[in-house]
Amino acid sequence: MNSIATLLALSCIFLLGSSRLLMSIRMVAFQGLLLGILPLAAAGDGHLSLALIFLSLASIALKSILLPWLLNKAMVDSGTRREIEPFISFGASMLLGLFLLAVSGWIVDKLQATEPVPSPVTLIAGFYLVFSGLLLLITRRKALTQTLGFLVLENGVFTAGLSLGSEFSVMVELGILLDVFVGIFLMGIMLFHIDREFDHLDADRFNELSDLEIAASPDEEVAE
Amino acid sequence: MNTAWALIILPAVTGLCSLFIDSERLRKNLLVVVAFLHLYMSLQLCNGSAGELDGVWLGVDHLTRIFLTLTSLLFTGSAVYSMIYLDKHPHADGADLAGWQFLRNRNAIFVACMQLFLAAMSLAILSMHFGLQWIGIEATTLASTPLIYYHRNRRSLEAAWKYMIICSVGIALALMGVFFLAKTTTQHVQLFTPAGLVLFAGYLKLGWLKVAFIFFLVGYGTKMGLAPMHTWLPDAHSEAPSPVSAMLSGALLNCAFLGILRIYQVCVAIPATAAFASELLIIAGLVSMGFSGIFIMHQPDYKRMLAYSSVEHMGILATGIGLGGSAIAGALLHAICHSLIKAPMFLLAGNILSAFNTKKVEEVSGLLKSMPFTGMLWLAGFLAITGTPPFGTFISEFAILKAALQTRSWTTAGLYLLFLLIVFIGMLTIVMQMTLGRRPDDHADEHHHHNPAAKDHEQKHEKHHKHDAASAVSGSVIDEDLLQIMTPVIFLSLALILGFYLPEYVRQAINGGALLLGGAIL
Amino acid sequence: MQQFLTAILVITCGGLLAWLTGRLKTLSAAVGTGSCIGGAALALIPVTEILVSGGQTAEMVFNLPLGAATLKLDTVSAFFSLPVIVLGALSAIYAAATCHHDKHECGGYWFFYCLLMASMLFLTASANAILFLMAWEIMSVAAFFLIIHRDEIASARNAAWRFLVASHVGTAGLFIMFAVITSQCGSFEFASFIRTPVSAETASLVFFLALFGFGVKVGLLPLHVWMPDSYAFADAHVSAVLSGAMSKMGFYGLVRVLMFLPVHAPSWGWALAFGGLLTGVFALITALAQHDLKKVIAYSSMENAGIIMMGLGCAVLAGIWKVPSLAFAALAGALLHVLNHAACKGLLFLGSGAVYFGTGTRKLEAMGGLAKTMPYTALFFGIGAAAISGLPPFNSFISEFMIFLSGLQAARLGTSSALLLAGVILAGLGLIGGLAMATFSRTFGLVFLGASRSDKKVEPRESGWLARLPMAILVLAIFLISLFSPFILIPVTRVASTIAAASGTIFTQESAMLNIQPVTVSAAVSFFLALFVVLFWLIRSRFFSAGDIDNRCTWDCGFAAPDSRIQYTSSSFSQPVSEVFSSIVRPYRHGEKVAGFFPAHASFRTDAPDSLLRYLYIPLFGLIDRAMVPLRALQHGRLHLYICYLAIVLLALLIWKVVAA
Amino acid sequence: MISIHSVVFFILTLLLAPILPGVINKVKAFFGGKMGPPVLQLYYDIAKLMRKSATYSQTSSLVTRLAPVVIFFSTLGAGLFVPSFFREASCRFAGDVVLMAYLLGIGRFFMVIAAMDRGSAFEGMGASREVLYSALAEPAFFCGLLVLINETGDLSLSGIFNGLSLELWRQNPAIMLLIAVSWMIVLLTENARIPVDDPNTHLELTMIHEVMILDYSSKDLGLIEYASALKLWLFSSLLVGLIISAGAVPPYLHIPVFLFGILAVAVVIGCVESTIARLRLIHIPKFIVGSGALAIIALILKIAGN
Repeated sequence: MNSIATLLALSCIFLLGSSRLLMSIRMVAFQGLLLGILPLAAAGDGHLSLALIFLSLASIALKSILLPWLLNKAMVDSGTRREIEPFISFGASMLLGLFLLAVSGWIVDKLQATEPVPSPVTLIAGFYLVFSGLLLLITRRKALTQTLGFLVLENGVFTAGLSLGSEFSVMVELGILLDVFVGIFLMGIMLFHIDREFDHLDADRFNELSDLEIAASPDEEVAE
Repeated sequence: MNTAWALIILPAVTGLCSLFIDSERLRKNLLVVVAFLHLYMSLQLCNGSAGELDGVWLGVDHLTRIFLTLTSLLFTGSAVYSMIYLDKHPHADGADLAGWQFLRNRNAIFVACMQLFLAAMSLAILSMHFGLQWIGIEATTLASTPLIYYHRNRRSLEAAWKYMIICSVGIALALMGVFFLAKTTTQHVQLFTPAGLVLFAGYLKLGWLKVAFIFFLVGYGTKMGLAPMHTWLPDAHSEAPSPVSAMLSGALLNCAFLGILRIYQVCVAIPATAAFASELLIIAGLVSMGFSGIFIMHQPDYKRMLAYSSVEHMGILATGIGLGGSAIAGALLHAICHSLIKAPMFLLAGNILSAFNTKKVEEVSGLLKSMPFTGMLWLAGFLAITGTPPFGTFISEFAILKAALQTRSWTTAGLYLLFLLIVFIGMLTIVMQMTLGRRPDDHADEHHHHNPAAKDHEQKHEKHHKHDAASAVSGSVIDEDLLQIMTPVIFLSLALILGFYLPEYVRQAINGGALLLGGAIL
Repeated sequence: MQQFLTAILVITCGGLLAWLTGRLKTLSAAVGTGSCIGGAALALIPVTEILVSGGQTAEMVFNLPLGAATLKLDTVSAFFSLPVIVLGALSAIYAAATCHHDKHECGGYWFFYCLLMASMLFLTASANAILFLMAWEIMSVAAFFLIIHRDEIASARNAAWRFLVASHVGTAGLFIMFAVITSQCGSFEFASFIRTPVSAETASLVFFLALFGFGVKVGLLPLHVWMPDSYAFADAHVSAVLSGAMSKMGFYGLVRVLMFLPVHAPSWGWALAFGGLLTGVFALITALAQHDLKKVIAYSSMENAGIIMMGLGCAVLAGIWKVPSLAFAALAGALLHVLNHAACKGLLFLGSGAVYFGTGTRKLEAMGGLAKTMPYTALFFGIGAAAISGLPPFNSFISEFMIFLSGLQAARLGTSSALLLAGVILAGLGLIGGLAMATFSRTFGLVFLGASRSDKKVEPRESGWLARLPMAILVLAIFLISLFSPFILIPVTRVASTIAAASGTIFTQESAMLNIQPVTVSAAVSFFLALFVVLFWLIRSRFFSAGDIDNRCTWDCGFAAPDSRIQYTSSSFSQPVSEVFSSIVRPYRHGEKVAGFFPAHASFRTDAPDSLLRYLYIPLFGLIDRAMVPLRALQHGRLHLYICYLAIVLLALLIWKVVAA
Repeated sequence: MISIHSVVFFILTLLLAPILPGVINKVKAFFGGKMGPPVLQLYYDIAKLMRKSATYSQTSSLVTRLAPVVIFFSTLGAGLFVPSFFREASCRFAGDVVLMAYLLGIGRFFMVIAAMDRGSAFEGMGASREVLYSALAEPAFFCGLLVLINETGDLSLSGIFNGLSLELWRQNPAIMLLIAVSWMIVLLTENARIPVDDPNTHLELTMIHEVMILDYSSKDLGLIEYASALKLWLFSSLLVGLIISAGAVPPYLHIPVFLFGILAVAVVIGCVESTIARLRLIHIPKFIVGSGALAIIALILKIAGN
């Protein structure tokens, strides 16, 4: 189980570093795969319920096949290949990623001080995925990469959930999966629209809506 | 119980169906019928036995009563309004979305998503199970994004994208919160509901509970529009079609608020976490009120102004809940009044927008003369939303202030009043600019009235006076449709009635809710 | 009580009806006026009963969201509802008489007028914090809508804006005040306020909050900025009600709060006395520099508020020093002045309205000689002017005399603080009286006497009999009050003793007589003198035989062809005063220097906008605005940073609450 | 309240009042080394004016005709309360001083509006100065008065001035002196004497009182002249009452001492007028406010005293 968590963390560092969208998508798909087998590993010795297997298969199908395919299609249609230089350079964001790893380690350590958790490493990985997902969302310019970032974030949340060993009934888990799927699906559709409206996928260039301009100074200014 | 499920499933099914209905009229009628059906059923459900139903998944307690009734009331209102709204926007085919034929007709999507939105909100409100509730709240985001993108232009696309991303991130964090919350209890929870956890209150692990609350606050707070996570709110509200903005501000924010209330319900059961949660809520509330004050001053766009006012009121709610005691009942009452007032305000904004087709404040003036009803209601709504008696907001705000002073938290009370004042001044300036003065068509000499350089503008008034009075009465009046006016009138008069008379049903619900949240009755 | 409520109901419903019938001007005017008069008549019955027979008070209990609420009509509320009733009805008549001048649609106007009147009546009757605040806010809002009636005028909008903001700020003060009291005693009922003892600090906090909140309405010195413009831009009858009745509600509130707090502190009395003094003096020296007829009158109502406040302050101090006769003189004087001011101010505003409709302007520079064309208005306004300057034999003299009397008694008291108080009151009232005389002799002279200064040749016309009727009634009231002052003082005494009793001061018979007797004498003496004047005036013509009188042009030191342009103007009249107080008034001077031997064209004009507005409020608000602008950059529209906020908040909370803890 | 005795003295006052201006003019003539008009000149003038025919400006209205009557009677009324010859005034009650001040006030009010009634360039000028200066003079008068009230403990003018005694001068001369000086200034202001105003300048631009009555003639003018003479007498008798306190004079000497005192005041005014030049207009307010300052200092001394 810890090994899977480690793999997840490494994949994140890779994501932070890579500039090629295709590679990033593949990496996220790989994360999905890992996440799919994580619950099986968590359940560990023997008592694998049918529901558990079904769930993990479903999540693998969604996260490592369907969604990557969708994003891939979006990427191809928009004809963007690689991420342009982000707000924070790739090297820097990798370093930042390492720092975040440390932070999440720290937090988990503090949390453990009060209540022990089954597998701290996985929890660390979970926090780390969440943080690096946020980092991707914050630093990357392409809307596509932001979608990836969001996926990473979700993966992080799931990892954390698994590490805490707090799983709900199948219905809830399925519902959660469905939500995530529809969410990413919608994002995918919007990516097409963005591509058509703006013919670029640079989210950092959407800032038409802001409160920077100010209304004409109102009545109280009028001199008597 | 079946009613409860029906409340969720009915709109979902009809919504999906209406994607494939071709006739515009049929779709619209379906929407209204579903709305009234939903209202009827939810009233029945709420009038039913008090306390929880079996309450493992869905349940009805006093908080549910308040928010469910409110939501389906508002939905009915904006459904009726959107009849005429859709008439004003004849259905135009959007360009095909990567080959999905059934996603072409934007009005079909509008009607469908409205109902899905309703379903999602009903789920979010009715569900007692934290996980189920999370699903509901996430679903509201998914259902409402296409609604925000109704106009199919760059601005609405940008707004929708920001809404989607920010809210999804927030909600994802909330999910993490849910996991942590699950961790607080002994391994396998039978009853993962507020009531269930309160039963275990003694055994809960405080550390995890605190972490969970933080994640809930940040996650659902994003959706609820607490500053500084509110950033999606003004964009979405200003770009969405008016009936949708009304729903977003009047109903959706409440759902997220309920999400926070649910975990707060658990927190107050334990003194240590109660203090912790209250502190965070008060801080979040005051920060939100301050933010909205800053942005309402000189706000050039009147729909954004309303949006920021929603941020302010969410702040008031958070502060009220945080203060505890009788402030909680006050906050609940305030939530009701805010929804009843803010929704009609957005609908009126829709009227103004369709008449003047601009969202700029300085391009609108003389409403009282050009659209007498809308203008009068707009003023009334302004007075109501700023807590002027005899509207209900006055009672609730005063109750919160009283509680603040009772708990000797002077700074909170002071800041609270200060921010209320700033918002009032900002909105007053804008609303006066819009409702008073001449109509834009005879704006010509307005400017050299305004001209501050004119030393003796008093004298000018004397000169202009006669002609002004003449031009004020002459000129055409933009006709207002009954449907455009009816809904705001009804909602505002409800808010007015709440000012001096609380129906027993409402009073019970509020007091019950307050007790659930460890507060005192009104 | 039922009667009183019915009156309120009648007025409100009449207003609604008037609104609905707004299209038909005369009908809605008739409905509005009718309801106002009918309501006033209905309300007058219980009020007079309570004031004359005294004692019995009526109660009635409501159910509000925040618990039961009491409506109660006791002597104090009855007394303060008098100006509302009288002015409300009279101004309604005036409005009906002049509404044909108004090109606007008047239905809503009538509604808000009635609402204003009804809310003020309700305010006086409400014995519960929530009801009080409700009535208070409705009153302000109704007044706001009345002020923006002429909303095409930018300055009218500014005035209304300033009014509503100011009254909202004030109300915020009242919010805190009532919240503080209620958090002390748990209930919103006034009765329970009186019962619960509060610590000295809380009491002072409450009082000063009240002074702030109600001070806004009465026009206490730094809080008066809304007043002049609002009164100037509202219609005459509205200004009459605002100044004569609404601002008095502030005093009602102040008196109530004083009754809540059994133990008074000297600092309150001093604050009231000095605040009143400064208010009065500032108001008058600003009024003397105004060129807008209604602004002059508006500032004068601020001045009278000052006088009343001085009286109240003196009463508070006397109560603390346990000198009933002194307290009585001050309190009764202040209360009587409330009535007197209402009468005079109503008369003056209605007169100014008549002048406005006659000449189409409010500018003093463009008036003069109206006495010939509008004799009645001139007569009424003249009486009003003399009365409000506190000259005998008119009514304001009686009340000011009583406050003077309190000052004299304080002087006799001998303690240092008493001497100081006496100095404030005597010297202050002396100065205020003199300046008031200056202000109103100037105003009356400029408007009605001399020759017309306006260059347009339209003949000003006297207003109709219906518009003159209310003024005539008010003149009558002025004379009755001063002629029968001893009898008027009986109910006033009753009210005063109710108020004083709350703080433990009991007025004995002689302590009252001690003050009433001189009042009677001075009233009698001044009336005899007036009688002599009249008699002499009647026989005056006997002294001149037929050929004895001839009329020439004014002897301007030999200037052959005097015309209206050589008259003294309002600017030139106010010049010496503005000169002396230039540090406070700071008038703008416009106009070019006269140059050369044969100067061609030259003009000179001054105007003096309120210096507090110019030097305090406008800069302050500008500062706040500028402070807020940079913060707006937070909503810059960049998605990435928005998410960054989210992350930062999350991390911050985690580290603050979990890791650090 | 009213006794025959006091009425007699009141009538005496009314009869003697017009002497004072005569005396002042004599003194000024003496300083100028001239004969000067006879002391009774004002009697002659009034008698003559009563016989003359009247001229009114066409712009003037009733106010012009009414004003003299009001001024006359209000001054007369004020006289009812001022004790002269160290005796009870003909009418006294608590706070009568206020009534006196305000009666003079209403006279001034009519004087001013009458001045504005003719719409002349100069009379308005006088009016605008008059109102300001009199307003500034009020506080000085009242401050002085309340110190005296504090000393004597009576609220009516008669009571106050009969209560005065040399004791006060002995105990705190500074206070009394300050009051006396400030009241002297008030007197000069209220009665339009140099250095505030020059009754017989020939330049209307600098006049105050005289310019307001430019347009009056005949009986009206007579009434006004008499009223102002009476006013001068009233103020002087207050001053006399203050300086020569009633307590110090044995009853049988009351009349001669009082007459001496009031003539002395007239002489002093005369000396002042013939030695001091008229102040420039911009300085006059300071002069008057100065009198107020003196009175206030007196008050402060008093407060510090006890």
